[in-house]
Formats: sequence, structure tokens, C-alpha cells
Amino acid sequence: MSQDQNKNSQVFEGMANIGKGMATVMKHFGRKPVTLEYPEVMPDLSTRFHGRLALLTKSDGTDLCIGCKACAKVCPCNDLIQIEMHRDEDKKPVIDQFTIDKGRCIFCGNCTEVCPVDCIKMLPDFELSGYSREELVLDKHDLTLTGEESDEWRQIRGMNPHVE
Amino acid sequence: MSEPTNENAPENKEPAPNPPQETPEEKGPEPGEFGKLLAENGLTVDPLGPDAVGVEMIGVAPDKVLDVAKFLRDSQITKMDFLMSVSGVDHKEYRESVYHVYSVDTHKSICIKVKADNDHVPSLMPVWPAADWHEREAFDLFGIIYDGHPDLRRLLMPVDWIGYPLRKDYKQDDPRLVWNER
Amino acid sequence: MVELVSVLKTMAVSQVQSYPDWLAQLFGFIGVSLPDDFLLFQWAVILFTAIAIVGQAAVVFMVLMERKVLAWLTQRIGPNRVGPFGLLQTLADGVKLLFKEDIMTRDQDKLLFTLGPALFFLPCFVVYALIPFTSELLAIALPTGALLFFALSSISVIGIVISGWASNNKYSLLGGMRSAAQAISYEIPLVLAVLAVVLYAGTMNIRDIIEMQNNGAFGFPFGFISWFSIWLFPLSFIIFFISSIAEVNRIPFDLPEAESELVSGYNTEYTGMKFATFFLAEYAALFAMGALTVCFFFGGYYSPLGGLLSETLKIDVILQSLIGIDGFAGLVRQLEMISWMMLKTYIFIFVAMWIRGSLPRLKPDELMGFSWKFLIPLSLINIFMIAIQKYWHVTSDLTFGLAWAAVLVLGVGGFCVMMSRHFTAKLEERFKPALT
Amino acid sequence: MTATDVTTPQIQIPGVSVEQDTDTEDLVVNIGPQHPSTHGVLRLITTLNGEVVKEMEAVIGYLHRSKEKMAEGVSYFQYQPTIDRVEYLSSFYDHYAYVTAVEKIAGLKVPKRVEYIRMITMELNRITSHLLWFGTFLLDLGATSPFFYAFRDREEIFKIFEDITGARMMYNYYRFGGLNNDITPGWLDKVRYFCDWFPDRLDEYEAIVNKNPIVMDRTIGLGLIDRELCMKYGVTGPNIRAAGVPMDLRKTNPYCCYDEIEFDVPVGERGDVYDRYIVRMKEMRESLRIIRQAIDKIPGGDAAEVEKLRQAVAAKEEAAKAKAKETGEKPEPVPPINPDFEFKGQKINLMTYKPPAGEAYTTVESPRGLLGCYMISDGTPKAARVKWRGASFSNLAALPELMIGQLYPDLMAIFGSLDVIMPEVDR
Repeated sequence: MSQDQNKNSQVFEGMANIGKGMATVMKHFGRKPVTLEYPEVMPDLSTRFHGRLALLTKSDGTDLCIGCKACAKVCPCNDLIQIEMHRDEDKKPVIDQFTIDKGRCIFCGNCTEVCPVDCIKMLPDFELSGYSREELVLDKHDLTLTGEESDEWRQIRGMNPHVE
Repeated sequence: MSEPTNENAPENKEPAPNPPQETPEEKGPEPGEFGKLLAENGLTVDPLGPDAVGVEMIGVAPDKVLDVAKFLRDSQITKMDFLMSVSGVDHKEYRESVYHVYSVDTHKSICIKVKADNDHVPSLMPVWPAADWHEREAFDLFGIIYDGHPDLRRLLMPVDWIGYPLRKDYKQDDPRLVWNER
Repeated sequence: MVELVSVLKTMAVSQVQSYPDWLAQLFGFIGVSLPDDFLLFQWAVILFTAIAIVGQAAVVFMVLMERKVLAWLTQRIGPNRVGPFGLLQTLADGVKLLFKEDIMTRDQDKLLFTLGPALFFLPCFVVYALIPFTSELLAIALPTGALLFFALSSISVIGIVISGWASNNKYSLLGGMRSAAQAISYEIPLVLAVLAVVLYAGTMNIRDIIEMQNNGAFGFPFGFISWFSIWLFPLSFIIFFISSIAEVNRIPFDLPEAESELVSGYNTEYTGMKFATFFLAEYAALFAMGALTVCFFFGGYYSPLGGLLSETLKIDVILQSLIGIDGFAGLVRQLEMISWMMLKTYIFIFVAMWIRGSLPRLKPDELMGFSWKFLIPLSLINIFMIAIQKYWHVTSDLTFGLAWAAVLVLGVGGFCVMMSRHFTAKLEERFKPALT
Repeated sequence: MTATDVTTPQIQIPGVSVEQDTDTEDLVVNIGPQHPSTHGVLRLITTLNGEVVKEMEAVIGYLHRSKEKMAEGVSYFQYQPTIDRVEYLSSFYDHYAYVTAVEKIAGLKVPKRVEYIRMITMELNRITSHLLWFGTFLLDLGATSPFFYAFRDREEIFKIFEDITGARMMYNYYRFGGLNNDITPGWLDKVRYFCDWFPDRLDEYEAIVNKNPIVMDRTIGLGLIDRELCMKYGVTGPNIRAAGVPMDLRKTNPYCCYDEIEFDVPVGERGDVYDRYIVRMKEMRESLRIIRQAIDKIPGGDAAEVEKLRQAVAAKEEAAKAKAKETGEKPEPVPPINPDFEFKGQKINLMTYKPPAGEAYTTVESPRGLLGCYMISDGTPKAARVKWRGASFSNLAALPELMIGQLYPDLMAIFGSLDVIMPEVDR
């Protein structure tokens, strides 16, 4: 671009450029909106989404968790996951209590990664708000999925179906 | 770039072939490229061997560090003109100020470790002005006092903070902060 | 009392001598008879009140329109929750603001802090009295209407300055000071641009200016061809439009409230209804400016199609044959006028919103420079051109075309030289590497 | 440092002098910690004469979350999610610096496929970061629409990230010697589609901004940074490249697989705000170029193909085992799939993982400049010291000097152009 020729036309060039910019903005006027009307239209989430924490169960609905506390150990938020368990007469683990304070959870996914039995998982569900802090503390009952749901999730995630 | 010493220079891209945990067992690491160069110029430094990335580490006494730094910056071979960071390190018995310097022209870096003499280290601001905020941060978090720093104040913590939080023996027992306990 | 009335009648040189026919017809239709002796003064007050209320509604709609337009320009949906298509959104916001706490800090100047929004708000609405929405729907048709309009609208700056000062906030103060400087700078090209219109039209009466445009300034009796903007003053129009955007503090001239620099400028400290007052007044001013642009340059309430709808198509006759109501020719004509007026005004408001969506903000020094070094000399040249043109027009119609061409060449040439002088000197070496 | 220490020649605006003849009082404005354009919580104590900045001091620390102290209290793996929060606009870079530090100390071998996936994600992350900068920078200048456009396109990349990492900003994806998970089938096609789709958007941005006279007026010749100033404050990234210094660790000290990729390092000429803008826009295109090449070169290709290979190997192993059972001999060794195709190198127990004693200083060319992670490991499961060298930290240090003698509205242009993000400054 020659400089000498431009000297007198710079102003017009500037105006043309403003016009070009404004025309580009106007191009968007008729385009389809990219925002979603959230409660009616839900976003399409990945199956790997780090959302609500859940405990998968065996296909028959019994506990899968073996109470190894690996998830509690790698959790970066101190005592967020709390597990109480004992062993029954067959030395099989019985989970008495499993609480997660989702109000303090940072949804990093560390717990899901170290779980040796693929029990604790994160589901693509992000509507986690509650009216009080107490509501945000989930106990075992809130966390546990049914057998069918667990199977469904195992299928979606491409995990091996649980075998005894 | 075209220095003859470039051939055996440690490069960042290759992982160090020998893990550094083996080095302490040896009788002491050999001085690297920069260590030799400094020794040739009458500046004795304590060679600490390469770190895991391959960057040469040298230990320098506090009273010599300004000379070493000036040499590294001004020498046409080293051209260490870019101070990447100053890190305080607490070794419980003593504290250390670690300088990582990079050369924009030769693309090499060096790590200078200065043991704090009773928490006193000369400031490297006269050599690398970029040390300003980094040294303030190290002072703030470790209590290392950089002599000669023109404006040594707390940087990240509030001015009235008690103690140096990144020290290993730090305990947060400020009575004003009881509300902060869970 | 009678003398007073007659004095008022002579003072307000409105052409509304009695009720307009269509109004009497309308009231007659609902079965209300109006008193014969109706004071002009009362008529003006009633009209102004009506216009102000309608104007308020227009402003409320504009807030929504702005949000919608900006949303569509950025591929969003925009407010659509409150009411159908979000039409009640602004009302909901208004109600929210109304119930908000009115915060006033200890060190603020209580009186001025309260007075500021009012001073800003009032002139923005008073000017509605001067805008002819139709040939009869205007409160007062003053012979000095254009002058009064600018006199009034510049009062609102005082409101900004004192609320900026009384806020006891540094951002507000800077915003107020900027506003004062900006208003002073842009008032001049604004008035100079209108001066060119006035010079040509030979009157300051806004309605007469519109009538001039309809009657055909160049012997073109048909619609938009005779508008001032097309034949007379493209330069005036550009200057006027730029200055009017600056006058109502909109992007790219929104320095008084520049939210990335001054947080919110002069209204940083305002909450609740006081803030809403600022908000409303801004949009009211924008509406008034849009309406004025239409009046001065785009034939006001006249349709670009001439009297196509009411005169050629005879809509009132059609209406009469369809629903059997008689005598509404006047009313239909008025409705047509007001629709065109609103349509044109909203087109300009839309353009202002489009500009807001596209352009970044100027710097204060650039802003001042643009006005003083560029717009004001340009508008002086413009006036010179118009004067020459007027002279030729008066003396000889035959040579007018030639003369106008000469003036146009002169003007555009001057424009080019001015522009390049102004910009190249400063930007030459700065732009050089960037443009390669 | 205080502004009075500044000894370099002050940048003068024609017609505006810092020392005014008139007897005026200075106005001290506290910009921040809560201010729309400080991009977080930064406090700038500014002394104004009229609208000209006389002095400026930056006060930081409002976002200090003691990330370095946290590293000493938790295990290596436990610390990983919190790294995302060190610099949340481009957290892949922090992860990369941290993960490589551990890998170098422990001498872990990283499969090629992992390095390529890391490179693709990092470059995509550079685009998101630059896009956010683009939007907020223009918002600082007063233009509103580009902000939304930038966020719209950022969203596309976030969807791509969400596919493989499950998160949109806090990825926590890299692991020592590998990745959390392999990419999903079809993911590479999505990235390729994005690479084809995005240049049109960049063209649109440039049509709106590049030659806009108002933008040029507000940016050209402002906030000049030259090489000396960069060295004085440690300014890096696009800021130093705009000053004409081609300092880009991807080129000079190639990490990852950048030495196998062809790309240019865009540099500016004057080192002003406009140049920094141009450099970042060009960098986005270069990033796209890198991503395109990486997609073509990635070992193993799409995840579905690698999965097929894996299944084939598993089937062969099964067959060999079955055969061995029949014949009663030892099963024949089946050739494993190319180790470069794996998404995890050595199998390690993350819960108790501890690298041997040693130290490493890893540097990454993050979107904001040189990001360093200094790690000392003493052989225990917890790091002895992790120090973050944020690029923004040093970039911000240069701001007070840049602002002396400039107009107050230019503060937003200059500060915005440095691309400072507060969590990285305060950590």
C-alpha cells in the first residue's frame, strides 16, 4: 500500500472502515441466537461432564463401594468426603454412611479417578443448588443410584458392566 | 547462538538422562558450563549440578552474588539478561534465595542459589531490576531480607500481617483472625 | 382575565385557534361536546401532558428496544420473560428501582444530590412540547422553536455536573467535568448545523421547517425528494447526527459515564429512583434528538410517499365504506402523520443503537479535538455554502443548478482538505507501520 | 516500587505536559480493588493532574489464596485440581508446567500421543485465552459487541474441552506421564471442524477492529514497551514479542512436540498497544496452524482407531492364552501396541505417588508469557516447595512506569493490552 496515495484518502478510508465494521456487526442481526433459554432448553453436555456426584451400585442395587477411602484421601478439600464403614462377619465391607458436602466440592474429579471399583462417578447434572447449607450435604441415600440407573451410566460411559 | 560452548549445553527439551537423586551420593557434581566460565574469571561458585530439566545450578555466597550476577549479565558468552523469578526456599535450618535467569539471546538458563546469611541476602535489583517484585514477594512470604532493595515491603500479604507464611515453622496464631477459623 | 387570555393568545403564536376538526369529531363520536371557548393555553398544557405521557411510554419501549437490538446484534435472545416478548421488562425494572433503597452517603451534598437528577430530567421532557408529532399535535409552535429546543436541552448538562459534584465521588466528579466539556464542545456544531437549516428555511419554527420540506424546496412536490437531507445539507445532516449522539452521551461519545474508566461516571452513586430518573432522561433525550433529526432533515411527519395513503388511496373513504363511520378524514391524516414521524424517529434511534453496538469509545482529548478542530470548522464551511446557495436560489433559479454544483465541489474539496489536514498530520507516522 | 523511582524518560503526549503551570491540586484516585476494568481485584493508587497520570502504584494481593503454601500440605495428585485455579483462563498451561516438573524429577517417559494431545489442548486454550483478552480489551475501549462474539466462539472451544475433560474451565486433565483419559472418538474431527470454522470469525473480528479509526487512535503509539523495559520488569509473552523480540519458548526451547511443528512467531514493530493486539490476533491464527498439523501428526489418530488396536491386541492375547491352555505351553508373547499410542505412560498409583528427591524449573510459553513452575521434591509424598512464576506478575509490574504521563482513559487501553489476570499475579 503506497503511503503517498493514502494521505488524502485516509479519512475516507477510516470512514469506510467504520462502515465495514458496522456492516460486520449488522451481519449478526439475522443470525440464530447462540444463547439458550436455560430452564426450557438444556445444554447438551458431554458424558464426561463433572457434575453431580453419585455412587453407582451393582446391577441388583446393592452397594458397590468397598470403603477403601481412596476418594477421601485424594480429595483436595480436606474432609469433604466422609465414609463410615464396618465389616460384617464375612469380612465384607458394609458402608454405614457416605457423605459428600457438595457445597465445598470443587468438581475436580479426583475421587472418580482413583476409585478402584468405579463406584463414585460424576453425572452430567449441574443443577445442584439448595436453599440451605445443610441441604448441600448429601448422605449415602442421596448419592446412591439404583441398579438400573447404574447400568445405564456404565453403558453410557463405556465402562465394563459390573460383574461379581 | 553460535557460541562454541553451545554443543554440550543442557537443553530444556530433553529430560535429564540421570535422575538427580543420584548426584548427592557422588563426591560432588562437576561444575557445568557456567561454573567453569565463572571459575575462569576468578569467581568461585559452588557447583550443584544440573537440575531435573538440565539447567545448571550454582550456589553462590551472599557476598559474591552481585559480582557473579553482574558477570553473568554482562558477559558476551552468557548474556543472562532476563531474570525469570526469585524464589525463596525454606530449608528449615536456613533459607535460600533462588534466582532463575534466562538469556533471551542464547536461550539458556541458569539457577543461582544464595544461602541467606541470617536471613540476609543482597538484593539483585541493581543487576536485574526485574527482581523488584519477586524479592518483595520472597521477603513477604519467607522473611528473607534483601539488603539494598529500595522498597522492601510486603507485597501479597496485608501490611500488618504477622509472620512469614511460607516458612515451614509458620503458625497462624494471629488473634485478630479468629473469625477465620472453620 | 380576558386581557390575559388575549395576551396569551397573541403570545403563543400557535396556529391552533380552536379545536382541530378531527378532535371535535372524535369527541363528538364518543358523545362528549367540548366547550366552544377553549383557551389556547389549556390546549397547550393538555397536549403537552398527553405528549409527555406518550413520550414516557416511548422511552420505556426504547429501553427494551435497545436491549433487544443489542442482543440481536450479538446473537443473543434479549429480554423475553416479563410479559409478551418481554414488553413489560422495563416496567419491571422500573418497579424494582422504585422500591430500592435510596442510598445517600454522609458527605454528599444532600440538596444538590437530589436536585441533579431532576435538573437532568426536566429539560429532556420539556422539549417534547416543541416537537411537532403531526401538524396539529404539538404543544406550542413557537417561532423560535429550534432555538428554545437547544437552550432547554443544554440545561440538562448542569444536572449532570452538579450531580457529579454532589456525589462526593472522584469518578462522578470526573464524569461531570467531562460532561460539561463535552456538552459545550458539541453544542456548537449542533447549533451551527441547524443554523444552516434555519438559514435556508428562513424560519426557526420547527413546524414551518417541516412544511417547507413538504412544499418542495426545489419545486419537487413529491415526498422525500424534497427533503432537506437529500438536496440541501448532507453535510449538515452528518454534523448534526454526530453532534446529537454526542449531546445525548451515547457510545462512541459516552465519556461522562464511560463504565470501563469511571465505573459509571456521574451516576455512580445514584440508586433507586434517582438512578431511574437519569436512565429515563437519557432515553428521553435520545428520542427527542431522533425526532428533531427527522424534523430538520427528513420531512418530519410527512410521508416519503407524499400523501399516498390519505390522499391518493383515501383510507378514510375506505374506512367509511367498510365500517360506516363518517368524517374521520382528519383523524386518519393525523394518524398517518404520527406513524411516519414515529417510524422515522425509531429508524434513527435504531441507527444510534447500532452505532453503540459497533464502535468503541473515544478518548476525551480526541473527542474535544474532533469537535473543535474538525466539526466546528466544517459546519462553518457548511453555513457558507448554504448562504451562497440561498443567494443564488433567491436571485436566479436558472443558474441555481450550476451554482449548487460549484458550491458542492467547493464544499467537498474543502471537506477533503480539512479532513486530511486534521488527521494526516497526527496520524501519518503513527499509522505507517500499522497500515502495511 | 514507587513511581518516583522511575528514571526513564517519560512518554509525552503532544500538547500535554505533566507539569502544569497552573496552580492545581492533584487528584488521588483509588482505582480498584473493585473496578470494572481491573479484571479482578487490583488496586491502582493513581495521582491525577487533570486527566494526566502523575504517579501510579499497583497494590496486589487481594486475590492471594496461598496456592504455594497449599502445595506443601497436600499430596502431588491432590494438589493438581487447585492448579487450575492459579490461572483459570489457561489452566492447561499451569498443569503442563506442574506435570512436566514432576515428570522431569521422576524421569517419567511420556508417550508421543499424550504430548500431541497436550499440545492441541494447550493451543486451543491459548485461543480461548486470547479471545477473552480480545473481548475484554475492546470492552475496556468501550465496544460491546466484540465481547459477546469472543465469548460465543470461546464457548465452541469449551465444548471441545468439555468433551474430553468433562469440565469447561477447570480441566484437571493432565497426569504424571499421561492424561486422565484418552480423547473421545470423533474429537479430532470436532477440532478440525473448529479450525476450519474459526478463521472466518477471526476475519470478522479484524473487520470490526483492525482498521477502525477510533481503535487505531486509542492504541497506536500508546504504552510503548521496548526490549529494555521488558528486561527491566520481566515482561514476557505477546507483550515482549510486540516489542520486536522473538522470545517464544515454543521456538527457542521447544518443549512438548513443538520442534516437529512448523509455525511462525509473530512479532510487532513498535511495541505499542496496537502491536500487542495485532500480535495476539496473529498468534491465534498460528495456533490454528499448529493444531491442524498436530491433528494430522498425532500418533494413533482418532480414539476409535486406537481402541480398535487395543482390542485387537487384547483379542490376540486372549487367543494366545487360549491356545496356551490347549497346548499347555507358555502363551506366545503378543506384540503390544505402539507405546506412543497410549494415553498413559507408566502406570502409577496416583494416591501415593511421590517423585524422588530433586528439583526442576519448568517453563511454558503461556498465552500471557513465560510461566514457570519451580518444584523441589524431597522424596516425601508432599512437595517441599512449589513456586509459580506467573507471567502476569511481571507484566503487571511494568504498568506503573508505562502509565506515567499518560491520560487516564489510556490506562484502560494500556492495562488491558498487557493481558494481566489477577489470580496469576496473586496466586
